[in-house]
Amino acid sequence: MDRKKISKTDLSRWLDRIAETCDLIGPVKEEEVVQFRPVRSSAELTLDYANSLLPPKSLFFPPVEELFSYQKRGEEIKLEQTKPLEKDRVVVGIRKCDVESLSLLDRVFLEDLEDVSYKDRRDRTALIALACPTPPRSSCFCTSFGIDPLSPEGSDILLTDVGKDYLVDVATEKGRELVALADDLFTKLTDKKAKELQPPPVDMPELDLSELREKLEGLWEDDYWEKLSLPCLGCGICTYVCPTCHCFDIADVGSTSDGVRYRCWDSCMYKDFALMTSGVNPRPTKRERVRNRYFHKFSTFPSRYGTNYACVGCARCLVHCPGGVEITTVMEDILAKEGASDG
Amino acid sequence: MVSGSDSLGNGFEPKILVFACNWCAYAGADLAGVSRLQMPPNCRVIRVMCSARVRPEFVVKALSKGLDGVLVLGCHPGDCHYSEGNYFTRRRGLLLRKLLQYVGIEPERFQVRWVSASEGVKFAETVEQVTEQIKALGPKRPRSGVLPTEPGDS
Amino acid sequence: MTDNIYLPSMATVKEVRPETPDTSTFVVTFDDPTLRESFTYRPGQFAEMSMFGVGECPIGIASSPTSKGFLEFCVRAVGTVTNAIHDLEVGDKVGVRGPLGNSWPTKEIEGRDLLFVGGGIGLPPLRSLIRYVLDNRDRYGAVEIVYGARSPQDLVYKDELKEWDERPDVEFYVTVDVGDETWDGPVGFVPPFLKEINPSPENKVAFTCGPPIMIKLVVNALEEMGYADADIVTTLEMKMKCGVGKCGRCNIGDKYICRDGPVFSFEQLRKIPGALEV
Amino acid sequence: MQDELREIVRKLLADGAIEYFIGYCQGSEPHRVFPCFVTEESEVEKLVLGPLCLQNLSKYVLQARDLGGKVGVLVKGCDTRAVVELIKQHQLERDKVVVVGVPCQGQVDPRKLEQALGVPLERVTGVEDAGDEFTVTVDGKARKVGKEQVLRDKCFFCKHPMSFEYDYTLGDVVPFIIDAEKSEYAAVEALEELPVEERRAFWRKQFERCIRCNACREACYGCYCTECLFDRKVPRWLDRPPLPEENEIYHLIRAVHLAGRCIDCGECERVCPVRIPLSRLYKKVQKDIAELFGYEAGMELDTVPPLVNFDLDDQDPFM
Repeated sequence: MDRKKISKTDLSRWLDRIAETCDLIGPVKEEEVVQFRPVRSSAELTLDYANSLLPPKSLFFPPVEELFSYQKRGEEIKLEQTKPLEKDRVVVGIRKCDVESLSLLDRVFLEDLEDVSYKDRRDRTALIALACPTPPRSSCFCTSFGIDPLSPEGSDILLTDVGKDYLVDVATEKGRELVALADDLFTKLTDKKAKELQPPPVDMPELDLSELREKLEGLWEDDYWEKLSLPCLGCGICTYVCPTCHCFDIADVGSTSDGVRYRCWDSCMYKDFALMTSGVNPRPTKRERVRNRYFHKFSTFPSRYGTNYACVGCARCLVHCPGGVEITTVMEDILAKEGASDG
Repeated sequence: MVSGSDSLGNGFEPKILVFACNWCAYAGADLAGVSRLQMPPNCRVIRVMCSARVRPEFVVKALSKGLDGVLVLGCHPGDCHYSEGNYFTRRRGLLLRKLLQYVGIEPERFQVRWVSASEGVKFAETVEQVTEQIKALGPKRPRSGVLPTEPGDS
Repeated sequence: MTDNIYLPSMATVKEVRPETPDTSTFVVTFDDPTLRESFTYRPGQFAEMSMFGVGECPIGIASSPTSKGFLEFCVRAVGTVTNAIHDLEVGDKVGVRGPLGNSWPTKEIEGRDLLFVGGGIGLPPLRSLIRYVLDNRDRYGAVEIVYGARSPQDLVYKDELKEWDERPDVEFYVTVDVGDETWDGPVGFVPPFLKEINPSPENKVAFTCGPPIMIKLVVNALEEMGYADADIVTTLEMKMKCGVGKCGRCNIGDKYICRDGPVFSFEQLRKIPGALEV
Repeated sequence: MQDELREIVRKLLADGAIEYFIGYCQGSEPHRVFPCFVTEESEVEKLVLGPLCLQNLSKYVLQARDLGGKVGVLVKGCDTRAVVELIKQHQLERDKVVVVGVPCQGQVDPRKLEQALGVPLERVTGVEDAGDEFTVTVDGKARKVGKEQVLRDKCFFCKHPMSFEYDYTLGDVVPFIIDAEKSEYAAVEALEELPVEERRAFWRKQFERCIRCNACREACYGCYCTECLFDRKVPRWLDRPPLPEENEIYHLIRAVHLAGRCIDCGECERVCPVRIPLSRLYKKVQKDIAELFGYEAGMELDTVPPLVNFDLDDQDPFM
C-alpha cells in the first residue's frame, strides 16, 4: 500500500481535477442535512461531517430507479432498458461503516443472480474513504462488529485528517490511477513518517457480540418483541437510513401503453409489505415486523450469506428513530437474556 | 397526457377535468349541447351524483398528474338535490383553493361554480371562461417523469 | 432469463381457456423465436407475468417442460394484476420473466410411488409435475391423485381430470366441498377424504398444494398415516415481488421463497422459524 | 413532580386500573428522551419529565384500544388537544384512558439547542427548566440558555401550558414570559406573500426531497384510519416510487385530510428525517380553518369539526 500525504488545499485541486473526467460525488450540506450527491466542484463538499443522513448505498441502489420504460406501438410493446452510467464516478468522503455495508450489499446484488445496474455502478465507481474523527460520535458502534473506522479496506483510497494535511493510503489500482491524475500534489511518505502521522486506534465502547446470534435465535417466541414493538410507529426511517437494508418494491408508473417500471426502496416495517392479495399477512403486527428486522440483521442474513452480522454500527437508525427504538439497546437486551430457550 | 404546445406555449390546448353534478350542471351541459352552444373542446366531463362527491384528493391527484385545470360544478346553494351536499362542497372548495394557491398552483386551475339544470348558457360560458383562463396560464407542469440523477440532486 | 434480471420477455397470448368462473388458463408463447426454442424450465417453477402499467405477479407454470414451445398459466382473478391478465385476449401481449424459483424434485423421486393432493387452484402447480411424470411414465411408480374444490364448477382442468380418471396407470379421486345437481361424486373436504382413501406411505412421496388451511390439515392427515416429513413436499405461497431473492418480501428464516423455494419438504420447513405459521 | 408521577403510576398499576402506562424515559444517552411503556410497578422509576419530553404520546393510545382494559397516558397541555380531538372523532372512549396531565414550561428543540450551544448534542447530559431559561449541562458544566433561543416553534404560541382534560394532574405551571416577536403564522404569511412561481418552487424543492418513509403519517395522532388511502391497492391513489409528483400528492392529500384535525403538535416536522418544514403546510390549513370557519381543533369536546358542518352564511365566491 502506498502512503502519501496531501495538503487540504491541494486535496481540493486534486478533486477538481478528478471532476474534469469523472462524476465527482461527495457529502454536501443543504438545509442542515448532509447528503451524498454529484458536485461540479470540490468547493461544494462538506468533508467535516459526522455522517450523511441517507447512507451512500443510495449511489449504488438508488431510492428510485428506472428499470425500463415500456411503450405500446401498434400491437407491439417495446421495452427500453435503462442505460448504464455515462461516466466513471468517484465518491469521496465515504465512511468506513458505509464502505463495509457495500460489501454486504454486494452479496445480495452481485451473488447468485447478478443485478446489472448495481454491478455497473459498483464497477465504475471508485471510493475515496474518509477516516472517522477521534473521538467518533458517541452513538457509533462499528467496532463491535469488528470494523476498524480507520482502515482503508474495501475502499480504493483512504483519507485521514491529520491537521493541515490528509494522510493518503492508496489501496488499489483504481486508487493509484486517481492519484496519478495529479501526482505532483502528493508527497510520498516513508513508512516511519506515515506511522507517526497515523492517529491512534479509535476508542469506542465495544459490545461482545459473540453470543448475539445464538441467543437471538432462541428468542423467536419471546414476549420481548411485543414490548419492543410498542414504541415503534411503523414508519420506514430505520430501513431507509440503514446502509445494509436492501428491500425494494417494483412498481409501474404510467398508463398501460406508456410508462416506466421503477424499482424503489421499500420497508419491511410497513404493514402492507408482505401482505398478500389473498388478505393473508405473514407479518401481521408490529411484533412480527420488528422481530423480522432484527432477525434479518443478526441471524438470517448472516446465515444466508455467511457473513458476520448485517449491521455496520453506523447508528443512523438509532439516531433517527422517532419512537426511540435503539438497536444497541436491543442488542444489549438480547445479550442479557438468560440462556437460549428453544423457540 | 402531455399537453400539446410549441415552445412558446402558443396553440396550447389545456386538458380540463369537469366534475358535474347529475342534478344540475350535468343537465345544464346537456342543455348547452342541445341548444348547439359553441364550447371549447378542452373539457372532459365526469358526472357525479353530487358536487360533494368530489373528494379533495380527486382534485389534487388530477392536478399533480398533469391535468391543467379542474372545474367542479354543483347546484346553487339551497338547491341541492340532497338538501345540503353543496354546502360541504363550498367549505371544501374554499379550503382547497387556498391550499393549492399556497403550494404554487394558480387559483384559476381549480374552480367551483354553481350551474343549474336550466343554465345551459352559463355552463357554456363557464367552460369557455375557464378554458381561456387556463390557456393564458399555460400548461400546469411540463410532464416531469425525469428523475434527479441521484438523491438530493435537484 | 435476460441479462437484466428485471426485464421481462415479450410473449403473445395464444389461447384463453376458462376453467372456473374466476380462473382461466392462458397459453402464451415467446415472441422471440430463439427464446421460444431455448426456453427451458423444471416443473414447479414459476414466472412473473407483467401487465405494463399495472405490475407483475408471480404465477406458477402449469404446463410441463415435456410440452415444448408454449407455457401455460392458470390464473385466478383476485388482485390488480391478475384481473388485468383476465382482460387479455388471444393475440394480446404480456411480459414473462422467468423461469424463477426451485422446482419439484424429479430425479430424486424416480422409482417411487407418488401421491398428489391438490385443492382448488392448488392443482395447476402440481399439474406441471403430474404431466411431467405421465410423460416419463416408466421412470416412476404408482401415481395417485386426490383433488378437491369448493364446488363442481370450481374444479380446474375438467377435461384433464376425466383423462386421468380413465387412465389405467393413475388412481384418481375427486371430491367437492358442496355438490350440486350435476355432481354424483363424493362430497366433503380434502383432508377427511384423503384419510378415507388412506394411501399407504410405503415407498411414497406426497405432494400437496392448496389453500394454507388445507395444506395444514392434509399434512396432519399424512403424518397420521405414517408419512415422513421428508416425504411430504409442498409449494409455499408468500408475497413475492422481485422473484430473484433480493427484494426481501418473501423472506422466512434464511430462505427467500422466490429463490430457494417455493418448493419445500416439511422436513425443511420445520427447521425454519415461522415457516409453519404462514 | 417526577416523584408524584411515579407514585400515581405505581398506584394505577398496583390497583390494576391500567394495562400499562405510556410516559417518557431516557434513551441510551441523556439527551435522548423517548416514549416508554410501563407495565410493571418496578419500572416506574424509569419515568422522567422535562423539557426534552417531545413526543405527543396520544398517538400511542390508539394502538392500545384493542386491549381489554385501560391505558394510562401522560399528556402535556398541547397533547391534550389530541386526546380531545380523538374523543370527538370517535376514535377513543374517554373512559378507556387514564389521562395524567403535566404542566409544561416549554420544550426544547434539539436542533436549535445544538446550534445555540455550538456542540454536538451527545455532550449534553441534562436540560432543566429554569423559568425564562434552561439550564443545560454540557460536558459536566452547567450553562444557561435563553428559552427564546431553543424553544420549539409551537411553544412560543402555547395556548395550553396546562392539560385541560385529565384524571390526574401534576401541579401548576410556573409563569414565564416569552416574546415571540411575531405572529403564530409568520412563516406561513411570509410564504403567502411570495409570487406564485416562487411558492411553487419552494414546495417542489421540499417535496422532491421526501423519501416517503411515512414517518409524518405514522407519528401523526390524526392518522388513525385503519387503512390509509395511500396503502389502498384498488383504486391506487399513490404510486410507490417517491417521484416528485407522487410526493406532492402524498403531502397535499395529507394536508387536506388533516384539515380541522391538526393540532400543531409538530410531530410530523420533528420526525422528518429530511427536514421538510411540514408545519408550514399544516399551519396554513390550520390558519385557513380558523379564518374561514372560526374553528380550532382539540379545544372543546362539544364543537362540531368544520368539514362535517356548514353555515348557510359561509363565504361564497363561487357564484
